[in-house]
Amino acid sequence: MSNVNLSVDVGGLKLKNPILLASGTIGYGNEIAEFTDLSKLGGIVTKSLSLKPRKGNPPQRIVETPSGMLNAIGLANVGVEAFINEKIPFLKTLDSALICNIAASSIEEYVECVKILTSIDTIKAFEINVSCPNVKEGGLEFGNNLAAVGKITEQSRLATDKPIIIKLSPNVSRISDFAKVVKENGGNAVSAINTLVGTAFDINTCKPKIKNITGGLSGPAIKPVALAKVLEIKRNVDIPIIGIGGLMNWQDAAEMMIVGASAFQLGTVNFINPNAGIEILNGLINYCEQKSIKNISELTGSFQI
Amino acid sequence: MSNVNLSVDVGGLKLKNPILLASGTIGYGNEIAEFTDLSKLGGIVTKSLSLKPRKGNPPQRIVETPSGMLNAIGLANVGVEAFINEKIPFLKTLDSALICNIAASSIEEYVECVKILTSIDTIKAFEINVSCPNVKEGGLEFGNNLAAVGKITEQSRLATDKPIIIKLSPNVSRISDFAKVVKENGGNAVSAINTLVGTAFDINTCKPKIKNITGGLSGPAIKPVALAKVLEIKRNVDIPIIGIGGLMNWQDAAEMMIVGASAFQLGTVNFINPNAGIEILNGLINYCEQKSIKNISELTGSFQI
Amino acid sequence: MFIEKAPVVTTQIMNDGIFLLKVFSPSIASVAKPGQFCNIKVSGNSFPLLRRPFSICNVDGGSLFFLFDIHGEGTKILSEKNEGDCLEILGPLGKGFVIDGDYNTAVILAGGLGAAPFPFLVKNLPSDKNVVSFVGARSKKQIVKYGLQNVFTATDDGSEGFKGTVLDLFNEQLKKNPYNGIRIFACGPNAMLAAVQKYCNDNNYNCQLSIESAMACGFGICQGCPVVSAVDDSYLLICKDGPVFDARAIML
Amino acid sequence: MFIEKAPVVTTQIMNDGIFLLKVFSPSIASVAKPGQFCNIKVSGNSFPLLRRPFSICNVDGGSLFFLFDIHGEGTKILSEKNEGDCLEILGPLGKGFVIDGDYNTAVILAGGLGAAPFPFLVKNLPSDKNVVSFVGARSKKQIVKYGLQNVFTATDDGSEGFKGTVLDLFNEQLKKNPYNGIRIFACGPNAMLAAVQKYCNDNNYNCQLSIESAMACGFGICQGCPVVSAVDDSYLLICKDGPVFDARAIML
Ligand SMILES: Cc1cc2nc3c(=O)[nH]c(=O)nc-3n(C[C@H](O)[C@H](O)[C@H](O)COP(=O)(O)OP(=O)(O)OC[C@H]3O[C@@H](n4cnc5c(N)ncnc54)[C@H](O)[C@@H]3O)c2cc1C
Ligand SMILES: Cc1cc2nc3c(=O)[nH]c(=O)nc-3n(C[C@H](O)[C@H](O)[C@H](O)COP(=O)(O)OP(=O)(O)OC[C@H]3O[C@@H](n4cnc5c(N)ncnc54)[C@H](O)[C@@H]3O)c2cc1C
Ligand SMILES: Cc1cc2nc3c(=O)[nH]c(=O)nc-3n(C[C@H](O)[C@H](O)[C@H](O)COP(=O)(O)O)c2cc1C
Ligand SMILES: Cc1cc2nc3c(=O)[nH]c(=O)nc-3n(C[C@H](O)[C@H](O)[C@H](O)COP(=O)(O)O)c2cc1C
Ligand code: FES
Ligand code: FES
Repeated sequence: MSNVNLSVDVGGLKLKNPILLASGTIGYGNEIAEFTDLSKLGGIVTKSLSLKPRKGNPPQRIVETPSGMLNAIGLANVGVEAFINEKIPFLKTLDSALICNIAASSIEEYVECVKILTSIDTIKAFEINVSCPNVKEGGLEFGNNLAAVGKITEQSRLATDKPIIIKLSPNVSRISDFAKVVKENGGNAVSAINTLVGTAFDINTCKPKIKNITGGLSGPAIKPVALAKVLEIKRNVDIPIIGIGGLMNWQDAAEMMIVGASAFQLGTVNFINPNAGIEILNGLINYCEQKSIKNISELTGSFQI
Repeated sequence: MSNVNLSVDVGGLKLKNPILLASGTIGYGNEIAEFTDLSKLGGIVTKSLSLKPRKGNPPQRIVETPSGMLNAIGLANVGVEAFINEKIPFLKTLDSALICNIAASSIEEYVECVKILTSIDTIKAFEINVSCPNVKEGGLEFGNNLAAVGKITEQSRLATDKPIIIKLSPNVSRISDFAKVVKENGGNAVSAINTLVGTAFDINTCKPKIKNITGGLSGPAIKPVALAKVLEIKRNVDIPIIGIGGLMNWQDAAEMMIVGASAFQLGTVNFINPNAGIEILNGLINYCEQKSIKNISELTGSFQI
Repeated sequence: MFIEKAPVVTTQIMNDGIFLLKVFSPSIASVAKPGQFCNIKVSGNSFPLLRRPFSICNVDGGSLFFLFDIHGEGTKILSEKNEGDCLEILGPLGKGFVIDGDYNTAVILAGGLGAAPFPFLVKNLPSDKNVVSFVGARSKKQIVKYGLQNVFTATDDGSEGFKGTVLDLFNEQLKKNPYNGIRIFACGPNAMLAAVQKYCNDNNYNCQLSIESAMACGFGICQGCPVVSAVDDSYLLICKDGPVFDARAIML
Repeated sequence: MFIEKAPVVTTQIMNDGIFLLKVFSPSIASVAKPGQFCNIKVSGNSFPLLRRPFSICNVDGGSLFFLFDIHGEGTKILSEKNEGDCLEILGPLGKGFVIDGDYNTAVILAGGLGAAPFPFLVKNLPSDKNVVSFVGARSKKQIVKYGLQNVFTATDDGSEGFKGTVLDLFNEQLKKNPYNGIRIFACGPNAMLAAVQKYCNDNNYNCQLSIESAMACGFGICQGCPVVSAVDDSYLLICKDGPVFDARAIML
């Protein structure tokens, strides 16, 4: 056993280590479990759930871009009911924190989802996705509107005792203003960032490469932007941050913690290396030992400016 | 000679072809002229000028990132006077349109720069940089403020008869709102995009890799974002667009025109292949011939959604 | 399913820029089934970012074969691998061909690189089945017969065999020789598969289609590879529910 | 200045992961001067994005030599090049060493890979100059003497030659043998160069420093490589105004 204390506390959510797998990049955990031991990770965040099932967008849903990818899955998900009946039994068997991500098209729907799900013991926290760029009614509009984010935070805060994490959109001028609103309305933490809006077109057909026209850009290409957003929040608002965006290896993860993240999520890298979480865990332990860091949480915001 | 008509008109600015080299990526043209024939290009945009010379930021100013780079040059420039005396003589010898980019820290300074420079015949248009993320006083604040962008457009419009192009920041929620303000205040065109705010930290020292802490992300990593921003403007505002961001080859350039650009600028690619402009020109001519396109301007906004 | 570091054994150039790659990947080889695929990391760095999916073309002892042509940057890098270079392979993925059941003749319809999954299929067909293969391509140079049996060829330009599509060729051939107890196995471009699907459904042939799409993960976590279900109002995932589907199960 | 597609002639492994690359690049070779560098595209694709700068280590007919070690992804890719692989080289860049003038002894101070520019310098020094070389490294394995004359070595761990820095070694040596008419040529890590600069300025030695920094373009268009001028309140560009500077011209 390592003598580095890996546990972190993210706004009341206790994690045995800061490594989370990001919403939408591991489904409900069962498929990736063939390649990695999820129980060794701090936690997993399930695919955004809505009250009713969603089919998602028609193909083509993804396209590769330089050091990144665009996706417009359209929040395909099984809905709250099937999630409880079909997905929780497997998730219950895991020894890592289950964070349930929720995406809705109205404030009422957010609240209803939280209310239903909060009775499930296995769920340790909620991540409220106000920032999905790929659904028309909700997502983006909420994520760019300070008042809406405040309202959603406040209302979902009232619906549960569990930590409420708001997942912020990077497609705004000052993300720290949104983090401030989350704090003011009782949110326990923020996740940053969701994907950047991007597109790609086929120069032979002149058609968009993804059917939804625009998609969300993820992967290493966005890492510098994600780091800057997390740093901006850290320097302006006193709220725990879960850092997300382009993390591929333990060096990236350490960098994300240094700029201010209390924990971090791995997204696109899971597609390429489904065992990345554990490799990053080992890399971080070694890094902490080299630097004589006793508690991994000391890394959070340890930047020297 | 090709029988494709390559000329384009960008809000009154006539270019013999849509290829421009971007501000800050070719200095004042003299060094890159050793590697490429600038007179074959539609035009060049000089490094952002301010009224007085600027030293720029201390090192380190740049760092490579996945498929991109961060820079925080800090608008190092010779100032208006030295520009006229030392740089114009060479620029005058070129047979391509000279666009003068201006960055200032107050509306008055923008206006004064334009007023002084408008008397120089060689200058065919002004590109007003309201979006440089790397100077403290001005840049970013202007670029994120609709009223300020409107005011700068209006005032610089009054200061010259030459086309006024406003270079927009991508670090906003809705870039098309800014394009609309530019149009309403008499701007002739917009350039999109400037760099995205990003950062990178050294995990051994915990210090930022660039002295300015944050920098501007450019290169292929940002191409999907640039395309989405140009498309957003094209679908919402009737104003000519100069597309910029991550263009590396003629395919990228064609894609940029398809989503809505009347002309485009090459930035980071100049560092890697200083002859890229001419290679892209040839590639586009061939592409137009293959597609039986008579006027390259037909490509602009030819997307099929 | 494994993630296996597999050394390249040989890279063989077939005709006209088509490559046959042999890698030593015993864990995957030991469990692979015909019609399954692998998702391959073609470089040791992050360019290209995503893995690239390839059908398992054949298995020989502990080795896997992949048949591919140069499409973009990823396949270009793959084509330049030398003996001893290591690839990181994730597989075997997806559901393969159903080879058991009540039929006498396995009819293979392959368009271009769609020939890739069939050598391994042919090898594994129950011994009581006949095989007849129809292979189509733009021209003679792109015809791949590796590992196939009883091959009839069709080319768009008539430079080899029948001039026309594989489907037309098969239809012609059927008139001369009414094979009995047919099950069709098809792989190739989408347009071809759509035609085959219609043809089989109209004529009531049992038919299995191996289809492609852009993929990020290859094993069901990204939801990037949907195909419309013909059964209900939902999407199936090509990587997990396929890549081989019954022609009646999906809408192309 | 040229952009030249240069085939690799040989890649030679020197001691401990240090490589000597020889490429055929006759246009650049014909005009290169000691102390200049080239900016090399190490791959045919966009990874890594930027070129990598390397000192011209030597010139032999139409061939250029580069001496490097594996630092990150770019140099790793470079180290894997085989005979016949093509590199795209931009050069020669920057201002080289001033070799003419009034001095008798060229003193070379090289720290680690800072040895790179000197073989070409030594070859081109006017024939009336003496050369004495001081080469330092962490340990024996990183000492490179390729192309140098009259070499004294220093290592941090004492595994070869003097235990200590090259500067200390030179200072020791100077006591034993007061070379006359000294001009110092130094290249190495920043900390070493700063020490050398101070030493030379204090002792009034004519000294030229070859310095490094991150670079995007290598020829003056990005302004990414500033160094503080010692003369006025401005920045000089390392790629264009350097990489070789008089020790009195800059502040390190
Ligand atoms: C299940 C499956 C099996 C396959 N088997 C083979 C095979 O045996 N032999 C063979 O030559 N090819 C096969 N392909 C196609 C092969 O994966 C692509 O040709 C390859 O990904 C091209 O990569 P590239 O980098 O060279 O091309 P690029 O064009 O540079 O990049 C390909 C990118 O486009 C995306 N993409 C878009 N449409 C498709 C599509 N229809 N198929 C694959 N990727 C797409 C990919 O996700 C990838 O990111 C198969 C594809 C799938 C899905
Ligand atoms: C004028 C000049 C001459 C050089 N000559 C040699 C030589 O002869 N032999 C040799 O081994 N090395 C030399 N270097 C250093 C060499 O360029 C770097 O080691 C190389 O760029 C590392 O690339 P990488 O991809 O392996 O490393 P990575 O660390 O993955 O990437 C290097 C990146 O870091 C940046 N960077 C940051 N600081 C520096 C710095 N001080 N120098 C260079 N890049 C930096 C680069 O811009 C590049 O983008 C020279 C550098 C310069 C500027
Ligand atoms: C295919 C795909 C699907 C995603 N689906 C969701 C989702 O349903 N809900 C959500 O909050 N984020 C979703 N995301 C965003 C990721 O959780 C993450 O914020 C983003 O990808 C940036 O991290 P990365 O660069 O590590 O991938 C998705 C990302 C990808 C690539
Ligand atoms: C090193 C560097 C310096 C730049 N300086 C300026 C500048 O002075 N003024 C400006 O308007 N844009 C400046 N830019 C932004 C570019 O003009 C361009 O908008 C941006 O780099 C995106 O294009 P690219 O991805 O093709 O580089 C600079 C970009 C780089 C990389
Ligand atoms: S490719 Fe990821 S779910 Fe099919
Ligand atoms: S490296 Fe671009 S100016 Fe020096």
